Amino acid sequence: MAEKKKTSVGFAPSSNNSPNIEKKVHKSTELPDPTDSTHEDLGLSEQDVRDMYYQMYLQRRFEERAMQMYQQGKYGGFLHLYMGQEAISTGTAYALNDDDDIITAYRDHGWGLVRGVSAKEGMAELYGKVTGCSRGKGGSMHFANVDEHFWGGHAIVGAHIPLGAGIAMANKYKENGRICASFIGDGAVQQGGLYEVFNMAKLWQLPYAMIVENNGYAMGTSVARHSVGELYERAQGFDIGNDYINGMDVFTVLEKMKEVAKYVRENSEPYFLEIRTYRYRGHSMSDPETYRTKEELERYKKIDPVERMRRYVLDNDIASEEKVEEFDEQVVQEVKEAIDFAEESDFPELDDLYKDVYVEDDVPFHT
Amino acid sequence: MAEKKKTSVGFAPSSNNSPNIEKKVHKSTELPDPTDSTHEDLGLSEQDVRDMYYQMYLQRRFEERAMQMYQQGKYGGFLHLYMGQEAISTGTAYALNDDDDIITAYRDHGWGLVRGVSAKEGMAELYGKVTGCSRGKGGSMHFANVDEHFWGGHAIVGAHIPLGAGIAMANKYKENGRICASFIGDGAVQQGGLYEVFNMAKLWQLPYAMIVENNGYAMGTSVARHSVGELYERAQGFDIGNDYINGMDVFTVLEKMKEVAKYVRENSEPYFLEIRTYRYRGHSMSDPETYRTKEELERYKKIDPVERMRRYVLDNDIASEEKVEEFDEQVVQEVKEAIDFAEESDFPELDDLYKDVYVEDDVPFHT
Amino acid sequence: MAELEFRNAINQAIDEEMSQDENIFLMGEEVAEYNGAYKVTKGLLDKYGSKRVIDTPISELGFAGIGVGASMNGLRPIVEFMTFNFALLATDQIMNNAAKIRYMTGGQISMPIVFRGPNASAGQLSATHSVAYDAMYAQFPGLKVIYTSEPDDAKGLLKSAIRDDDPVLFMESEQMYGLKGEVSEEEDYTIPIGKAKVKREGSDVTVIAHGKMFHVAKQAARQLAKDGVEVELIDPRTVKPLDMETIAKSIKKTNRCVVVDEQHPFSGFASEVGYLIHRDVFDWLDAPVVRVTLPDVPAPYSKKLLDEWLPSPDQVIDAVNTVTYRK
Amino acid sequence: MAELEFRNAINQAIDEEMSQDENIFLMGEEVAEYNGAYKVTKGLLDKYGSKRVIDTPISELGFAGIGVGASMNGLRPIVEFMTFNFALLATDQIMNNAAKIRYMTGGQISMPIVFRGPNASAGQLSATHSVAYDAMYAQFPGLKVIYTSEPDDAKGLLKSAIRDDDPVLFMESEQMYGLKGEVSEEEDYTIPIGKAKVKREGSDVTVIAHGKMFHVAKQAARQLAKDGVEVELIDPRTVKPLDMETIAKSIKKTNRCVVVDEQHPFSGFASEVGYLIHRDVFDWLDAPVVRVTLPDVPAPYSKKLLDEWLPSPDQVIDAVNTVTYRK
Ligand SMILES: Cc1ncc(C[n+]2csc(CCOP(=O)(O)OP(=O)(O)O)c2C)c(N)n1
Ligand SMILES: Cc1ncc(C[n+]2csc(CCOP(=O)(O)OP(=O)(O)O)c2C)c(N)n1
Ligand SMILES: [Mg+2]
Ligand SMILES: [Mg+2]
Repeated sequence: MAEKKKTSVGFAPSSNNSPNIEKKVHKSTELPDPTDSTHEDLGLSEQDVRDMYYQMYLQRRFEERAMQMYQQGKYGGFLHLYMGQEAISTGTAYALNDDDDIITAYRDHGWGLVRGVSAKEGMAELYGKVTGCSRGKGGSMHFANVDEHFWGGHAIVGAHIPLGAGIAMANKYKENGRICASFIGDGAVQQGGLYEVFNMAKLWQLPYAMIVENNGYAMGTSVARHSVGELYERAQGFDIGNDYINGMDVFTVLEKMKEVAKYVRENSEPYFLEIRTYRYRGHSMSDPETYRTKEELERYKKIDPVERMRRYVLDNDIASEEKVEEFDEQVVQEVKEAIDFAEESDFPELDDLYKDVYVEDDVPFHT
Repeated sequence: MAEKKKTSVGFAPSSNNSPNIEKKVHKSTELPDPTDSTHEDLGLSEQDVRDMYYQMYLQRRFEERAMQMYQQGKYGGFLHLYMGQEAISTGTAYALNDDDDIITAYRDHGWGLVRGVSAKEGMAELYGKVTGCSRGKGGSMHFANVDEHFWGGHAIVGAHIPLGAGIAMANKYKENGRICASFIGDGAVQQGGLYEVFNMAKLWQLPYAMIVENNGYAMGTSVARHSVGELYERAQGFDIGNDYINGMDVFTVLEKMKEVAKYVRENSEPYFLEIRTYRYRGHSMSDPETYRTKEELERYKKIDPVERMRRYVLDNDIASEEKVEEFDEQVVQEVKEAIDFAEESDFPELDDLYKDVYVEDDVPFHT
Repeated sequence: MAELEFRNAINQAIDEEMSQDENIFLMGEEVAEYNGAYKVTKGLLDKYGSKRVIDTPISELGFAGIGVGASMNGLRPIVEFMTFNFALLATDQIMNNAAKIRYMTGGQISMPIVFRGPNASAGQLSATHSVAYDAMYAQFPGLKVIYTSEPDDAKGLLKSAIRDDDPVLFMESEQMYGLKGEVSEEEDYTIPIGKAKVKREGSDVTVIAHGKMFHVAKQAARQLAKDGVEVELIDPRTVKPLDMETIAKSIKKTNRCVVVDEQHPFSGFASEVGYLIHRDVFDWLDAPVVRVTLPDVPAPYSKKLLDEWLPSPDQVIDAVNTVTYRK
Repeated sequence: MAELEFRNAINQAIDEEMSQDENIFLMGEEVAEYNGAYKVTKGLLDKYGSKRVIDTPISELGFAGIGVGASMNGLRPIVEFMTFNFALLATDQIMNNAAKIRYMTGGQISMPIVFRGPNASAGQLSATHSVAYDAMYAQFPGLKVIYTSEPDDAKGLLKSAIRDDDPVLFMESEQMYGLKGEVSEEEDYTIPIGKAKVKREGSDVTVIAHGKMFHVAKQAARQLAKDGVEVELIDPRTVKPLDMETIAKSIKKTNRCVVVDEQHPFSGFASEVGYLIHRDVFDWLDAPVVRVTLPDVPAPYSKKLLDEWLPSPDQVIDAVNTVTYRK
């Protein structure tokens, strides 16, 4: 065949568009500054701060061990780790009322843990045991605890955005004073459903906070490669309040989420917030991670949210070094027990296959 | 049952939201001013202006008679009339190159006529005759003339937005210098696909002009009742150029569309334009039209684009009163002949049912 | 019994249910101020206000998902699609979210939601506006699917659908909205989901038809009766769960069966029913089941082609003649 | 013949076709710089550049539609869905636009586009990620559907699909990507769309299975052979158009048939094939066709339940025993 003519036409973002395909590694999004507020400014007691640290480290530890168990072949499926993003779940949980509603995507372990899924129930879910929070039916991507207003992880990118709006709508309908907050990844910002919901949420004045956890990448694609403009700006054409913050600092998240929750609740209005963060692990467990540099990863590990909180506790004499080590030990123990629990729990009965398809028990199954 | 508590919760735009449901009639969108440019400023010859007038009146007359024939039961299905919006199709056709690509929604008669569907082929299509532009397979909503780069009307609201982007992509791919322009209704702005395309069209720098014909209503719903913010603003979060113009004046459309086409072509960039206009008839043929006032309709009829062009021709001595009447008579005649043609044409053969499903003739039909 | 148009039967069902449960609300394009594109929801906005009768933008995926979310959180939405053809934009919300979330959360969530609107063709609307989707949704566990043919069935089954605690797709027909029929005046009239109805008794052949096709089959049955062939006409009414018991019983009597269905042949409703009959009552069959469906081509616009495209009473008669070996 | 992994067979097919036609391009999530979520498209970006191997955002409806539009205007897109489960967001573009636009414009437009990606379940991914969609698309005239089971079929049929002037859905399996098989080294090796293949000859019973289920059926056949039951194993390969000729011929020989299918029972692939066999070769059947499908419940996560959920060789053996009256 004839030599192909070299052409500069390309359909990647232009920086990537050279005829000889220099696969430039894109860096993740710039982090804005964290807040200067202290726990006192934020109305947190020392006990709150200690609890928050405990919670953050629990999420971290839970996943470190979950990852090991996965690697040992204890269970299968996808495992999307939240490590690096714990300030967001934790800051949010402490900013919202306990009966405010939360819904998220498949990167959901941290969200489960801050909303009452015990380490045991979480680990058992990963193992596919009947004692899991979703009775072994949902796995890693479908932690849920509806009793504590956590409506679950959802595995289709963006598909829970309308669900959250519906939950918010029901809250408004019942005038129960609750708001709903949904969390999506940066990749989900490219799903059209988001904009349909923007319009309806504003038109119907739904008490609905939509939050992007921008961790820099959608699988192997950096934000700059899948998205034009800044993510938070997407709400502007819909007259919806929007902003972006640093998500590596739990106080920043807490402070902003309090403000957002107040605005959303009092005005019955939607809001769109971009929280910039970073995921330490690959997208799922089989990710060569060639799309980012080691240096970038290291840079973010230096501002690790769990470590930062630990420092805060120590620097402000909220707990002594020994006390913190005691917490850590408790966490380690809690997660260890969770693994034991998961190991020892039973798988569901074969009969369970036919349960939970319908509410009624007597719907005949088609054969 | 107990008396229900009066509540002010509602899920309609707030002006509509009173507990006793005052169904306020919303007025359509404000019209910006038309251009002051003359035909000479726009580089149009007198012949061009006469042709444009002819074309606009042809669209008008075609639909007046199509409506009559529909009412006489000559054919069925939906009939969405374009009357009132003719400045947009006409101004666009004269602004774009003849081989630029156009794609639109189901309100497509005007678009077909400016892009080489003859009145005969158009009328025959309405009649479901084999001589129709789509061989009687598509009907009113599916006029098409691919030879002249008119990619058809499309009946699923918003579904052709990605198609147009794909057409533009192919143009860029082939470096053929063509652009694609797609036209959607204000209602289609609420389809999520638009935003997915915004992002990709900008990311991939597609030579793609997306244009909203904002005629004030999506069926019975005024823009204010189905949309927040201004329509053209929706592109802002995507860093896509955008603007809005008066669509009741053909020169305004032509001038702006020339500018848009030039920008899109030269920069290989998308653009989003809102053209404000008005539809004189109901959404389709069975529309009680209680959602708007007679006064509003009358107000727009006073600035009728066809009449305005006629005045321009006369006021600027581009044709005499008699000449214009002669044009009118020609148009009347052309449409009359189209009806005769449609009446006399054959229906497709029964065999035609099985044609055009696949390109190859020998694909076996499942039975 | 009262004679009612189909649209009024549906309207009554919605109205009666809304009046007795504050958590029921209705949303969709043009359902409120316009009184419904086909006037099915007439008067409901005036009666229930803009909190409970809500016009949506043209955002099928979005409002279907909002409906599912609202149903998760204690409401009982009735989501109208202007037609099920437009619900293709919302399949992810219906097939993934509505159908599966209960299961994936181990039963923590229930979704009492009804998706309703016209199904199948409605005259010369061309290919995108003319598809019957009932069996497509029936493929998905977690959903229930109803597609009725007469006002009485519609009223009784829609009320049951609204009360059902699981997602139900309730399908109608633009072309049947004006159809009149006797509707029970029984207070709080409901028909259980999942029960077929023998609408004409006969001993020579069983004909199964639902939705708009029921009327085609009925016309054929009338004609056949004149020729001395007595059709037992069964309207399954509920597509899923499917009442095979009633069907099997009839076939054990007639030993022959024709299924009439306004879907394309490949894996449509007729395919499933046809297969099940063979599997379940093979030994009673004197002839293979014949199906009358659309041809495997999209809906054409031209009236002449459209008439050819749609299953006709003549095709049903032909099929009956085939299974009864009368030709 | 060369031994190749399934993923390489697909990669070769795409590579060979791209190298001979400049108008072919590939788009999808992670297909370019990441080399494919499952490494199917490895090396193609380096070879063809960012004009012809394009990473998309997570916008299934949008990029599917862009693909259709590009195919209308002279290109030949290969659109990858990371899995067909995500294509639910794009059904309007596939079922309405790709399937019907040619028809509605009276043949003015052609759409040489391939939608491809993994279908059906792939381990413990829970309910939204585990559905087989082949028969769902086969319902729609205008589309062709292929779902292969072995690398050789995949290569030959994907090349044919890319050359086809109509929209083709080409389905794969995450779990089969690593499967090795002999692949023809014939230059420009293509397999015609719409031809089934008898992959094992036998006289006692016909078993029909495609995609991942082919391997389940094959395992069962091996086991049955030890018990003296000779299975004739047919892989339809193309779901639509369906090669009933090959199937009917086999059944005229064996008089018995089992269909294995990884869909839920209601109006799946097994339903259609099962019905057609009864209709077309009724008189040759010694027993009703038995189907082995998923149960009518969504995919569970727990391995124990998932193993129970999936059709197994034992179920196939049981079904064979039933149709051969061996139990
Ligand atoms: C609709 C859909 N398309 C594709 C996928 C496959 N997929 C799973 S996660 C993912 C990346 C999402 O990235 P992002 O939204 O940024 O979330 P993150 O993983 O970074 O938390 C993709 C493409 C999916 N689950 N759903
Ligand atoms: C996806 C989809 N939803 C609903 C419809 C029904 N429908 C046809 S036209 C229309 C209104 C569209 O309004 P707009 O976009 O403003 O266009 P206009 O009719 O004013 O030209 C609706 C709701 C459809 N065809 N497709
Ligand atoms: Mg991300
Ligand atoms: Mg409009």
